[in-house]
Amino acid sequence: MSDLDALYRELILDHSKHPQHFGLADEEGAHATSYQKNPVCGDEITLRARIEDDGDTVRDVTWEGRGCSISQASASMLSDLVVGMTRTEAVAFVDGFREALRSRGAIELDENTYADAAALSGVSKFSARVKCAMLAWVALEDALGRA
Amino acid sequence: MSDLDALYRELILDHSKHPQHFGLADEEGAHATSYQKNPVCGDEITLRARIEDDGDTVRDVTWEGRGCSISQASASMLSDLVVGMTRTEAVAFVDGFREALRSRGAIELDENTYADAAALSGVSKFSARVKCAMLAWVALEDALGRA
Amino acid sequence: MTSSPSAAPATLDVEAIRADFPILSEQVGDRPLVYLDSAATSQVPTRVLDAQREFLTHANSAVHRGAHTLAANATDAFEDAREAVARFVGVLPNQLVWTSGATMGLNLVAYAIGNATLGRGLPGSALLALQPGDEIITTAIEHHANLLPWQELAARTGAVMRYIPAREDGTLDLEPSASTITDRTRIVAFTHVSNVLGIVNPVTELARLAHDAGALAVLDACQSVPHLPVDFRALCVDLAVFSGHKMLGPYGVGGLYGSDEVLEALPPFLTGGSMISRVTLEGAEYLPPPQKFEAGTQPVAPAIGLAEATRYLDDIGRDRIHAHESALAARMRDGLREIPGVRLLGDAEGVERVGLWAFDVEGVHAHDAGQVLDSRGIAVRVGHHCAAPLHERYGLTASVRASTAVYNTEAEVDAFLDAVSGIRSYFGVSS
Amino acid sequence: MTSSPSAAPATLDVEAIRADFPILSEQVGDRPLVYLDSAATSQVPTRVLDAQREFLTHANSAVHRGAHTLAANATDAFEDAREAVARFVGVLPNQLVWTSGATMGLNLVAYAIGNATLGRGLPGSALLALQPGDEIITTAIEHHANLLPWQELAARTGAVMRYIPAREDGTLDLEPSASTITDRTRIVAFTHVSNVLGIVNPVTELARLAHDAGALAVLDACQSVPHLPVDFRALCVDLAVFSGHKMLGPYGVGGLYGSDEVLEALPPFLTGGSMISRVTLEGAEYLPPPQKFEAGTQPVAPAIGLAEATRYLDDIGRDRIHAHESALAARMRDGLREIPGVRLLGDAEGVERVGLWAFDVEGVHAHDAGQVLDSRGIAVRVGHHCAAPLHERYGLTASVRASTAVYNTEAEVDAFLDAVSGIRSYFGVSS
Ligand SMILES: Cc1ncc(COP(=O)(O)O)c(C=O)c1O
Ligand SMILES: Cc1ncc(COP(=O)(O)O)c(C=O)c1O
Ligand code: FES
Ligand code: FES
Repeated sequence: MSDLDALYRELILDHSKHPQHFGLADEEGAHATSYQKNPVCGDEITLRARIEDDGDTVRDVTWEGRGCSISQASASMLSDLVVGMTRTEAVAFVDGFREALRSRGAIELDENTYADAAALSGVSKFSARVKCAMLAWVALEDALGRA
Repeated sequence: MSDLDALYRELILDHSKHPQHFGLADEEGAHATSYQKNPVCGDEITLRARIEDDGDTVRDVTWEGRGCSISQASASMLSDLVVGMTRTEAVAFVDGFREALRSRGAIELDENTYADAAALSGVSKFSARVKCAMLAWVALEDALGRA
Repeated sequence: MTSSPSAAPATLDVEAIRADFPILSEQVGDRPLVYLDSAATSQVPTRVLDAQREFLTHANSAVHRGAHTLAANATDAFEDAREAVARFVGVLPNQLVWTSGATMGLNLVAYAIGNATLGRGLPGSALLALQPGDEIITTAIEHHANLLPWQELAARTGAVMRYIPAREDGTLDLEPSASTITDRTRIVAFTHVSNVLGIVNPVTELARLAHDAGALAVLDACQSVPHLPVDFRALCVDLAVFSGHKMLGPYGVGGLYGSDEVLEALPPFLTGGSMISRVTLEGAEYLPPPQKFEAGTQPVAPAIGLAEATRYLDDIGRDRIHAHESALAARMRDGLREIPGVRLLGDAEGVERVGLWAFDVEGVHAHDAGQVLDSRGIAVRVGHHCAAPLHERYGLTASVRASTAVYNTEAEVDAFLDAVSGIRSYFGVSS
Repeated sequence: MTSSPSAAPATLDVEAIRADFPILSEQVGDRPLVYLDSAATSQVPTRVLDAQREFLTHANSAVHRGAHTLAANATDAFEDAREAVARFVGVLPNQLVWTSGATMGLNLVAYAIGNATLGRGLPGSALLALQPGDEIITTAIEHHANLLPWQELAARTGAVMRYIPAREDGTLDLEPSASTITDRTRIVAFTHVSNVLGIVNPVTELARLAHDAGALAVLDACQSVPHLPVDFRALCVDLAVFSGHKMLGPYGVGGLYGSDEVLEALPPFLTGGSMISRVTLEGAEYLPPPQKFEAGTQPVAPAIGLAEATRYLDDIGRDRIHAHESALAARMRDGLREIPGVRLLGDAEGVERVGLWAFDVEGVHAHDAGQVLDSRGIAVRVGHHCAAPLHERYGLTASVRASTAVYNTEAEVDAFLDAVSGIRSYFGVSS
């Protein structure tokens, strides 16, 4: 597999072409919206996290924005995966992702935990693209802190 | 003769220890005073040129100021030499001096014309000191233009 | 046609030139590097590195104010460099102020005018002071370096910004309109060549419009000086800036040209050592230009390197460089036009240009496109290239830009075109 | 005494160190060069030249905003350099702003505060705005770079300058007095080590006085960072500047340290590319520090060279360098005190100092004295060393200054002393 293909795994191209949970849900119940911008390229995301009535479980994550295929795929994958997690689980999920992405290729994301998002492991070798993959995750972290 | 001795000729040290025409003469008749500063070192000179009643002959040149031995000797020599010259002669005298001093050692000042001041020829090889030797001459040029 | 010296210049020996740039032999992964990002920063020939090293290992010492031999030699080398660089852009040595780069040069001018507005400087400086409602004009195609300093100056002084619009084809629209130059206009700042469009703008015409309105003409010559013969005095601008690192020279040095009159009237910007004739605890008197604007230790070795870069460019010949780069650009345009989904920015006909092209690949984000080129060893720039408003005008946030220099070859252009033609299919975008 | 690592450091192998500086083998006329002008600009070890060349011939490319491999490598090298230099002065990487030198750093701070005063910046910036009558304090011993930017800021804002006086022995007089720090004081700017006196000032005490009054403490660390272990956070200053070319590094690069809080509150100074997150024709949003202050192309290769210089200094050991230079300075003082007619400036007892001495030779102008030394191959500085008010305080317009660095030897100091002892007789001044 070429370096390029290791970056743009099939799954990433799929998600970027068919982004999941695109379009913000209504501002119903406990929720928060985060706007994040990638300073490197100027791309941006608006992400909304809604919390179940128990005050702890992620009900759903929706988003809008524009950016490269990595950022779009990453947002799509993330919003698929965090539904049903507790706040604590979601925060740990983001932390683990950040650690791997910043590892310059040293840490692979575990497929059992990260499912589709594990395909983003390859990004960590492309330091200029790490921010692309992180954009939605930073937005989720910010939204959870305020929801 | 060492380079240093070529710079500090005996005549220069003599003039700098016993500067001629030091102390400004009264502002009598046609005259003008020029204040000049050497930006490299901050040293300064105030030079006064007085013109005879014919409106053309240099009556006398007096000066005050502080500076290195080159600048003091140069002012002393100059004020000795220009007395009695016409304006045109004095300007040509200054021009010739400037040309030699800026020649980086290529032009020697003629002893018949420049007398004691010919000892300043050696300064032209020391580009950092050319401004020292020129200080009084620039002041005279300026004063003559306004006297 | 006889082959007089003014006829079409002979072609370059690009292979010989490439040997002067060791970095061009680098590999990216298993591909040879194809460097098409010279508009961002150009590569440095060995001669320029050697000139600096020679200075630093034989003559280095603080310039001016030094009486020792080393200092005198260093001062001579430094002032010789000023003379060489000044000559290269058609100006006198004391009309050339060293800066750390073009951004700094433009900020210098904007802040110095701000200082005049606050009553600083000499009596003549008041002529440059801005009144609330005075207008500063720039264009819709500027690099942020020729936009933000003016926006900030306007915000600090109550002046108003106006913009000369650009046509779809990237040329400036100079038709008189309320939004362009009027008698409220005090400054007209514009680029010689946009770093996105590559089109050579009508400088003398803009300068004339500025002068007719009694305004200063300020030129951003970052993208012209490296590629064209440029003579600031012949262009009739009052002030002009350029950067060393874009013209085969070192980082950390650039130039600001100013006419005698304007440099005389401008108050100082940076203050500190070596720009004063007298300092007390009460205040200071400033030296004449260019020293007035050169506070503190200057980039001595970089200036000497930049002078060597100008000699290198002149040895090759600027007409020949321009012809070489123009030929590469024409080949690029012909190729890019044929690739489905590629949209060139500023594809005006019948204009003079430098050797760069920015483009959009429909359906593919510029960063993704750039990544594909990078995987083929081709270094291009992606993003807004510090010209966000220009991209917005085209409905884009980013584009891909390939830019050439004297060391690029036709084969590199072909490799680039081949790689671009594969971008959309890689991402499964149908043509 | 056991020889623990914290005990008195072993002496240096100066000959081995000298081999790293090719320029030290130069001749001046028929004499070997004795370079005693490092406080003006220091010489550069081969390693620093090599590090820049290595970068320029293998990885050079514009940093940040580049997606291609070369740009990513260059960005990594550049940010690694920031980390190394930040560590060297005891701060975090994002507390270190690249500048073109100390003069630029001090102007940055003064202009940014001026911008806050004019209502620019973020809401928090208003805290830094000056009111007419607010006081800016500096000292009577400053370099013009730490004097003129404040005088200009005062003139632009209506603030008032006050000066902490110096005693005859060169130490600062901190006795409370109307002329020193009061509750109108907003800024206290002072030098760590004067470039004329060589005395290490009581930084933490001055910073505490500033902070007690609610003022910012701004440190000019130009002459300390090259010679002492320095930790800006431990010194409790809010802002600090230094220059690369005085610490065995390249021209064209320097650093500004700022605490997180202060860098956050300061409005930008230079504006242009790479410091914004959003730009439209209406205005811009700025990136967080340090990028907020780094408009335009940064001195990439010089920064990499500077990082290598810090590694070189650390490899020798800063304690050992300080001990070596202090020993040379003590030898100089002992010798100079014995020469009739020589008056040392700032000959305070019992203070920590760096390895430099400025002095007056009674009856001989400093430039004439320097010329005699030059004829013996000895490069010293003559003049007011950009500290005219300090010279005025001593009734002088100029002095001779000899300054050492890690590469100077005892034999050089002795040659210098021998030459100084001949100055007065050369000019026929009786002792
Ligand atoms: C104490 C001090 N401050 C500031 C400066 C100015 O540094 P630079 O010229 O590198 O900007 C110097 C250098 O001469 C200095 O010695
Ligand atoms: C047209 C133009 N103006 C200004 C600049 C700023 O130059 P520098 O970053 O060297 O200050 C650039 C460089 O990107 C440019 O292309
Ligand atoms: S390039 Fe903008 S988010 Fe990836
Ligand atoms: S050194 Fe000042 S006039 Fe000579």
